[in-house]
Parts: sequence; C-alpha cells; structure tokens
Amino acid sequence: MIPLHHILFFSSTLFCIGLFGALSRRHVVGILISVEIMLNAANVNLVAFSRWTGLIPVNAQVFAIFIITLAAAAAAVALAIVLTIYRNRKTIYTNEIDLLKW
Amino acid sequence: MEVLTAISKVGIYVIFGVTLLGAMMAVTLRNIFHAALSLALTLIGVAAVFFVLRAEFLGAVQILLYVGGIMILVIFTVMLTTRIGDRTIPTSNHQQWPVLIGALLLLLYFVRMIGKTPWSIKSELAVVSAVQIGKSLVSTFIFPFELTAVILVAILIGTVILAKSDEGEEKS
Amino acid sequence: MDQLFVHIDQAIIHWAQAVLPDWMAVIVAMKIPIVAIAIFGPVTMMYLTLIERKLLARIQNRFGPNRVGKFGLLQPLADGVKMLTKEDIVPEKADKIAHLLAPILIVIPALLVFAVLPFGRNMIAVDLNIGVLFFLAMSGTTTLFIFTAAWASHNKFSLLGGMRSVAQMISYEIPFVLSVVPVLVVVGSFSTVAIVEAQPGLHWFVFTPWGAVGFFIFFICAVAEVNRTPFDLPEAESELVAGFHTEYSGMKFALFYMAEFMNVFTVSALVATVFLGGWQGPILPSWVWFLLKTYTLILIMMWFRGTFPRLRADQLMGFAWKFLLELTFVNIIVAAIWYEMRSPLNHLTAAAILIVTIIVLFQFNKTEIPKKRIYKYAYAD
Amino acid sequence: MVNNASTLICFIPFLPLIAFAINIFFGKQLGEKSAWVTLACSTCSFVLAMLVIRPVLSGAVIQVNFDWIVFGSGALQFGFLADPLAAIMLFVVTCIGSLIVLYSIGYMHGDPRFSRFFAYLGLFLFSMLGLVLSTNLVQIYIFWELVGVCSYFLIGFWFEKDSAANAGKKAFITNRIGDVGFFIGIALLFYGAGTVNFTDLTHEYFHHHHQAILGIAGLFLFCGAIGKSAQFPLHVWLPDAMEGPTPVSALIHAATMVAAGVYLVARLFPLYEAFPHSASVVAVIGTTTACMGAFIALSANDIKKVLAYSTISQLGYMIAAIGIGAMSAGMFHLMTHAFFKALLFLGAGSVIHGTGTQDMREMGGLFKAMPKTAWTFLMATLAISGIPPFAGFWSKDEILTHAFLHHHPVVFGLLLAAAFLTAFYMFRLVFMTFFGKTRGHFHAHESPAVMTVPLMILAFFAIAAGFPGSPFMHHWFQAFVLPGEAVKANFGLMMLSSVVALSAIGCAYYCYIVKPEMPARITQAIKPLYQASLNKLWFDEIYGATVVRLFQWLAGTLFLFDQKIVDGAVNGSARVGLWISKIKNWIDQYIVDGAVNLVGAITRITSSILRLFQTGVIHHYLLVMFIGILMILYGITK
Repeated sequence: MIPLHHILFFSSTLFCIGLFGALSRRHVVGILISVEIMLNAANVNLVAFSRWTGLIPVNAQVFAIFIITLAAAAAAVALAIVLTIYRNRKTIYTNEIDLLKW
Repeated sequence: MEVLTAISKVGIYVIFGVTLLGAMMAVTLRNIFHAALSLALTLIGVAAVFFVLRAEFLGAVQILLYVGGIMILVIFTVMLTTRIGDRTIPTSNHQQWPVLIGALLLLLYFVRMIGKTPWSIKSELAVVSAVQIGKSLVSTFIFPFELTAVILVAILIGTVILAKSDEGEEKS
Repeated sequence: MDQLFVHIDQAIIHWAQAVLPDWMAVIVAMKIPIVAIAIFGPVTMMYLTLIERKLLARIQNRFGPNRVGKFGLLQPLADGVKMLTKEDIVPEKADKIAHLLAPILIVIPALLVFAVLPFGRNMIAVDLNIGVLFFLAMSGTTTLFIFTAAWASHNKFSLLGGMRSVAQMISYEIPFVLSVVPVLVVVGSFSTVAIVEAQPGLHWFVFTPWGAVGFFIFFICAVAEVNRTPFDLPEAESELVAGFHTEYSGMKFALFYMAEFMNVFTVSALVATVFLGGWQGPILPSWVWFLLKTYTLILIMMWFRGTFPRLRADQLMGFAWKFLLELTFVNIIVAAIWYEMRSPLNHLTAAAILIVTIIVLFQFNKTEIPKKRIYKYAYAD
Repeated sequence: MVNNASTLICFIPFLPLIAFAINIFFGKQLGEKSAWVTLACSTCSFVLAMLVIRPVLSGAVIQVNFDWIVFGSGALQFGFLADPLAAIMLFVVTCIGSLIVLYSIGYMHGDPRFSRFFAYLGLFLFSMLGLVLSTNLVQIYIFWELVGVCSYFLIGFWFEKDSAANAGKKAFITNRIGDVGFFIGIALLFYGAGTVNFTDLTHEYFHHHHQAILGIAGLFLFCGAIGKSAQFPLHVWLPDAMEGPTPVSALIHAATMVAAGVYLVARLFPLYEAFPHSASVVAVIGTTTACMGAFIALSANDIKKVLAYSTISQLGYMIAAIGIGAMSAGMFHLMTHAFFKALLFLGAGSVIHGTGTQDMREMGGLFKAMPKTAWTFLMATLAISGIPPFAGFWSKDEILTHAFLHHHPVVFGLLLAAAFLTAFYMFRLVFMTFFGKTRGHFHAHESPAVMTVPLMILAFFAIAAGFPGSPFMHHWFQAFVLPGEAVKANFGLMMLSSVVALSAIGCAYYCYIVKPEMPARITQAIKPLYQASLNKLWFDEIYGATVVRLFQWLAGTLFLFDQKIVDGAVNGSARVGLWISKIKNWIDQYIVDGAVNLVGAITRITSSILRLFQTGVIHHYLLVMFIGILMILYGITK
C-alpha cells in the first residue's frame, strides 16, 4: 500500500486546483464545480485519516457522508439561485453580476 | 508477487493522475460543458480512490450522489443557462495569474506541513464497513443525522420556491 | 452440473499455475470472469434483440426475422456487420469529443454491473460487500452519458429526449433505490450473495407481503430506468424522432443499443436476485434457475412493450412521486415491522398495512377525467 | 384506582379544549359535523368524570398539582382537585353540558356560524371544568374570567342584533365590577392567610387565625359571586343575557356558570362559617335576591325573562342557604336546580323553536301540539315549585328547614314567601303557554328527537335528582358534601311548604284558567306594585340615572378641564418654545450643521476611496479572502 503522505499530497493538490478554479473562474457554474472539487479533496483527506490514523475510524467516514449530503443540498440550492439569477439578469458571469457594490 | 504489488501501486498512481488531470481540466477548460464532464471524471476518480482506500460504501455513495445527482444538476443548469450557440466564451477572469501563484504557494505550504508533521500511523490499517457507518449514524451521530434531514427538507422547499416564484413573475 | 462453470474456471487456473509464472497466473485468474462477462454481455444483447423482434412479431401476428440462418438465428450477426460497416455521420455543429465519448462511456457501467451479479452458486465475479449499492450507483451514471449524448448532438430533439430521460431516471431512481431497502433491512447486508443466501429454497422475498410490493415497485422502476415501454418517453419516435440518439448512426448507435439491452438484462437479473431468490430453487442447477428467472422478467418487459401504450409525461412523473415513493416509504416500515414480529402474525399485519396504503394511495391518485370539451366556435349557428 | 383517576382528571378539561381547537380551525370544512366533535369530546369528559367521581364517592380526594409560579419560599400551584364539592359540580357540568350540546345540534341547525357556536361551547366547557377542578383561588380566578369571556361571546353570538351585542357588553362589564372585588378579596386573603389553596383554607385554619382582614376578604370575595351569580345589586345582566341562543341560556345562564358564584361561596364556606358577620351579609343578599327575583318574575311576559328572574331568585336561595350555614343544602339545591332549570330553558327553547315567538301572551294551548315538550316542562315546573316528590321539593325544603331550626325567622319567612311566588309565576307560565287557547298566529310543531331526547333525560333527573338528599336515603347527599353535619327531616315543615306551593298553584289556576280576566283586575287594584314588578324595580333606570350619568358628567367635566386649562398651558408654552427655537435655529444652521457637514465631508472623501474595493464582483472578494488566509497561515507557521 502506498504511504499516507502520497494521498495527502494528492488531496492537497486536488484542493489547490479547486481553489484556483474557484478564484479564477468567471462562470458561476464553474465556481460551483471548483467548490465541489475542494469538497472532494476534503473527503479524500477524511477517508485517508480514517484509514491510517483515526482512533475511531467510523467517525471520519460519517463526516464524509455528511459532507457529501450537504454538498448535494448546497449544489441544489446554488443551482436554483443560478437559474433565478439567469432569468432575471440574463447572465451568469460573476463580473456582470455586481449589484452588491455600493 | 512483487510484480503484482508494483502493478497495483502503479494503478493507484494512475488513478491519482487521472483524477488530477480531470480536476485541472474542470477548472481550466473554456467550454463549461466539457468542464462539467471533466468534473464527472474527477468525481469518479475520487470514488476510485475511496475504493482503493477500502471505503467502498463511501465510494458507492459518491458515485450515486455526485455522479448521479450533482452532475446532472450541474449539466442541467449549464444547459438552461447557456445558449447552444456560444460555447467558448472566455470563462476565466483577469486574476488567474496571481491566484495561480497563491494556489501554488498554498500547495507548497501544504507539502511542507505534511512533511513536517509526525503522523501517528496505526500498525493495522482500519477498514470501515457499511454496518458500522449505519450504526454510528443512528447512535453517536443521531443528532446531526436528524439535523441533516431537517436541512434537506428546508432545502427542498427553498429550491422549489426559488424555482417556482420566478415562473409566476414571468407569467404575470 | 451445478458447479459446471466453477469447475471450468478452476481447471483453467490450474493449467495457468502449471504453465505460467506465479504473478501471471494470478492475473489470469482475475481475468477469467472479466473475459466471461465481456463475451457474455454483448452476446446476450445480440440475442435479446432477436428475441424481442421475434416476440413482438408473434404478438402482432407476424413471423419476425427468419431469413438469415435457421429461425433467423444469424440475424444479430448480420445486423452487427451492417452496423460496423455503416457510415458514421457526425453533425457539423456537434460537440465532437462528447459525441464520440458518450456511446463508449455508456457501455462501461452497463458492463461493470455484471460484476456483482451472482449467476449461480459460487458464480460471481466480485462479491463486493456493497454489491447492490454498487449496482445502483453504476446504473445511475447512465443518465449522465445519455445527457452527454443528447447535448453533444446539438439537436433539439436529442436535447428534449435527453431532458426527458434525465427527469424520468432521476424521478424513478428514488423509488428504485428505496424499494431495495426493505431487503437490505431484513438481510442486513449489501452483498448480493448474502441476499441470495437469505432466500433458501423457495423462501423468496417475493412471497412475503413487503417483498411482493417491493418486487412490483422495483420491477416497474427497473422498466422505467431502462427507458422501455410504457416509460419510453425519451425515445418516443412519434414525438422526438428517436430521442437522444437521433444523431447517432453506425457503431455508435449500436453501442447505445447494446447498453440498453445489457441494462435490460442486468436490471432483470438484479430483480431476480433481490426478490426472486436469485439462483435459489429446487432440482435444476443454480445458474439455470437464475437465467430462467431473469429471462422470464425480460420476456415480461417485452410483453409490456407489445401491449402497453406510452404514458403521458405528467402521468409518468405523478406515478413516481405520488404513488411509488410513498408506497416505498411505507414498505420500508412494514418490512421492519415484519422483521420484528412473530411468524403468522407478521404476514397478516404487513399485508393489512400495505393493502390499506395502496387503497389510500389509489384514492388520492384517482385519475381526473376532464369533462368532454367542445370547441364552441365550431358551430355554424 | 386513585392513581388512575389522578391521570384521568387532567384529561377532563382538555377534551373540550381539543374540540374548541378543532372547530375553530377546521370549522368551515367540518360544517354541521363540527357539533359531533364537541359532543364526542364532552361525552368523553362525562365518562372520564364518572371514572374520577367513583373513588371520590368512596371518600378519596384526588389532587394533581404542579408548581406554576415559584416565588420566594412558596409557589403558586396549578392543578386539579376533585373532592365531594368538585365532584358534584363535575357531574352537573359534564352531564348537562353533554345533553345541551346534543340539544343544540337540533336548535342551532342551519345557523351560519354553526361550527363557531360549538367551538365556543367547547371553550366554555373547558373553562368551566377548569374552574370546577381548580385547586386555588388564583386558578379559579383565571377560569372565572374565561367563563366570563365565553359568556360574552355566546350572549352576543347573534351580534348582528344590537340588543344581543349590548347585552353581551352589559354582562361583561357588570361582571367586571364583581370581579374587581373578587380580585381584591384574593389579594387580601393571600395577605392575611398567606395561601390561596383550598386544601389549606380549612375550618380549622380559620378557627386558629381569626383575623378581621380575613372577614373583609370574605366580603370582597363574595363580590365576585354577586357578579357571577347575578345577585342583588348586580343582577341586571342576567335577564338581558337571554338574548343569546337558548341552549346557551340553559347551560351558562341557568345551570352551570351562574352557579359558579354559589360554588365559590361554598368552597369558601369555612371562611364564612368562621366570620358570622360576613355570613349574615351573604344571607341578607341571598334572601333579598330570592324575593326580588320572584317578585319581578311575576309580571314578565317573555318566557325566557320569566325563567331568567326565576334563576336569579333560585340562586338567591342557594346563596341565602350558605349564608345561614346550610352549605350542603345550598349545594343540593344547586344540583337539583341545575337539572330542572336546564330542562325549563330547553323546554322554553323547544317552544320558541316550535312557535317562533318568545312572548307568552301569544302562546297558549300548546299542550296538544308539542306533548313531549309540555310533559317534560310540566315535570320541571313541579320540581321548581317544590311539589313532593320532585327534586326541587327536597332541596328547597332542606333550606327552609335549616332556616327554621337555626332561628333565622326573617329569612325563613321571606324564603317561604319567595317559594309561594315561585310556584305562582311558574304555573302562570305553564298555564299561559300550554293551556287555554292559542292567542298567536303560528303553526306550532314538535321539535326533532335530537332536542326532545335531552329533555326526557333531564326530566328523569328533575324527578330523581332529589332522592339522594331526601330522608328516604338518609340524607346521603348532605353527608357526602359535609360529613358530620346533622340533618333532620321535619315533617311539619314539609307539609307547610307543600301546602304553600299547592295553594300558589291553585291561585295560578284560578287566575289564568278559571277567570282569565282576573289578572287585569288585580293589576288595576295594586297598580304601583305591578308597575314596580313590570319595570324590574327600575334597576336599569336607577343605574342609568346614577352610575352612568355620574360617569358621563365626570367625563364631560374632565373634557372641559382638558380643553381650557391644559390645552391653554400647552399653547402658551408652545409659543415660548417657538420663539426660543428661532434663536436656536440660527445656531443650529451655522455652527452645529457646519460641524456635522464637516464630518460628513470627511466620511465621503474617505469612503469614495474605500469604495473602490467594493466592486460587487464575487471573485474579487474571494481573492481578498484567500490572500487573508494565506497571510494567517504564514503568521501561524512563523
């Protein structure tokens, strides 16, 4: 089996990729995709720790399940909001949705 | 037998590579539909990692929920918000270079920290069965479990209202 | 006879160990079920098309294909050759990569799910401890590829078909998954082998009240999941040309066809495994029982196709959300009650609760027959 | 058994509350079915009440208590108490309540606010049962007000009629006067005794703590009873309350709610026993009311008004009985009265339902048209008139005996006179309604079974309810209410009261059947007296001329004071203020505003720089956040 480090390297790379996407994407759905990647990186970490270091290994996996569930729920709401924004403003590019300024 | 171990190790690194490739494509591809498909690849890759880590239940849940659920939602949204004609509008904003540097810095930091931390690795690697997860969910984590149910109901209602009220406005 | 294929498998492994180095022998042992499935899947699919055509022909008082080979037995081969040699047309505006990938990818989950099906005693490729869940997860991904195909075609009929397909499959996936839960509750394991072993002899789950209801829900949802009549709205040829595969031809089209028919087989096999006792049964060898049950279910699906008219979209959705979903919820609870009570009483209680629920649901879902509408401007006076 | 009962007792009041909730929220959907909800709940209450009463009969006292408001060393409790006294009320309220709900189904049929009516009935039953089962005075006060509210709702149920709306207001306001006294009484009692629990306020307690303040508290508490039980001088609201639907009159304004005052006095009987002066006030008020009510009832022509004054008179009887120390007799009369008065009202309701009028002068000869109503009505009349062996005889006789034997000659004489008048006006009512010739123009018909069945059940009680307290059963009832009280039957007095009642019936027969022109001649002969009776002793006019006028004058004066003096002062100061403010205006404009503007200008300049950061674009914010996190991480690891 591969050592724990490698999986942690993998998950942190995944996380940084997601972070990069979340910060550099202009498309709302793109940002959402990046956020999902970041959440997945977190899940990989949880599962890895559950396998290698966890005192109660079950807990980490239960947390991962909660994360998956809530990510699904959050995606549903986020996409509903995206649809609403699109209907009202006819755009889903974040630099065009800037009504929040002053 | 060493050959087999080597093959399986290589297999794991291939999974890692494919997953990371998918993730990179998901955050860089200009066509948002392709980005979404790459996300699917990443998610399946992560599910495969779960299988490798002997978290089969999580892997199956990952596929069932992410690929079967969230991906469909994402693609549906892409379809509803993109006109079929304009597929390759530039999808990144102007801060990608500073962000890239920042992300790389963060990655460097992570790598250093992972290297520095003395991990207390158990002698025997843990395997968690679905039964254990189920029992934990209805005993130790019963409160968050119920709370999640409440949140899901709230989100269900909220989403319906978000999607519905607008239709009413459009009609009126 | 019962362990025929197992013995063949063992024999090949013995031979491999004798001839090849250690690690290659292990690889060979791993590859045998894979090869078997890779052969069995497509062949099954090919002959299912033939069976379907023959059966539909019989229902419609025709003969069906009978020119190529005896009884038309070589017809699938001829079709295969035709598909392979046919020109592959890709629309100009299509998303080329996705258009290419979708039909290839859709076959993968269809093949993967064969791995967890117990074809007979000791005849399973991988006995995953989350077998059923794996099956459900894999068959769920099919939606994604159907939608990809629809989107990539850049055709409004494809897109409409894809949308219908997604809406339908997501709706039916919920009762589909939940209707297995009673079985999981009673067996206490996801493993398909464990589920089959929990139904020894003729103690199939379909003979319990909750099992019967679960079986019907599961089977109906299975029919909907594989987009077959009467749930074939995504490919309703009278409305949408051919649905999501309108723009596909040649081998790509054949791949869709293959995926569909393999799904028909695997889904029927899963229904048989979960509710009809899988390979359990007296006298006959286990794999015969399994194939017998699976093919019975497949024939029933084809019979549906020959008899039922297509559903309307709102009826389709209403049926899933307003009838099946509630029934599955009740069914889960009933299964738990059944499990906790003693033998003669539990059947009666479970049956009573389920019958009451079904009656109530029928009452709530009464078809609203609109008044006969008259177009008033049509009158002359 | 007792444990079991103490759980059941909690459900008794809340069942009708459930009915109220269902009917108020789902009344529209339920329509006429809502009545059955209330009926089911009240019947269940009745059954539960029976289960609770059973252990009480064998001597147990059931009590459930929760600490409600905790203060200092003590705690105000909330709970349910079932002792003999409460058991009797429990029986009366649930039994009559259920029967009247049943009756109302027929009576209210077709009313637009049908379900609302049954919701109110449910609320009333809840509050009444809560009142009956209260463990302390504060709790009783709460439910006391609740029944008052219900009474207000139900009197004004047909609020489209001005008279009904006004009657509701009148009842509510009049009761409020009594309730103020009640509240002061509770406060005084708590100050004097330190407790308001009935279980603590025993005979022995008052024997040991004989403070004058407790006697005064008793008088104030009696004020509440005066208001609720329509005693002189706060009786004016009860006749007007007859504007409500007849079942309401029967349930609230005859059988149960008005008896709450009597119940309260009976509850506090140890207090009055310990303070004879307070008790004599009670007795005087009661006797006065008994005579006055009977006197006014003589001339009333509205069938329900007659019954209303009769109720006032009978309540006076009970109060007087408790005042002279015959508590058990008073409670006995309360119970028998509840049954036959409910029956009388329901019978009257049936007559009104059948004929469509309330004026007795238009009725007559209804005996043939509505035999069931007439027979049951006759039973009740015999009962109230005190003819043996009907229920009223035993209870009324009990009071008279006590008054006679314990040397209250004046009370005895007046009550005997009231008994004579009672028999007279009740038979006047019967003869005018059911006998003779029909004087009005209507086609009378018998009421439906849903109305007549309760009548018959109540008629049974009107006959039988007296026996538990009669010498035949060795005065079981009295022994149950107040163990150890010696009761003796006096045959001579029984004869006397029967003769008085019979002679009154004879008079009535002579006046209204044999010589129908007699009453007119008599009224001519004693015109002032007749006028007094006809005008209800001018109570409304007196109140109008004194209390109401006084308040109007006071209000007028205050208004003038307000307009001339207060407003003048205000205007003057305003003028001064205006002048000062002109000066301040200048200061404000140039000095204060200048400073403020300066601050504003500084803020604006800085914010115009800072707002460049607020682009409204999410990814800019995200970037800033990310940089922040990086800096934090750097800081941590350093």
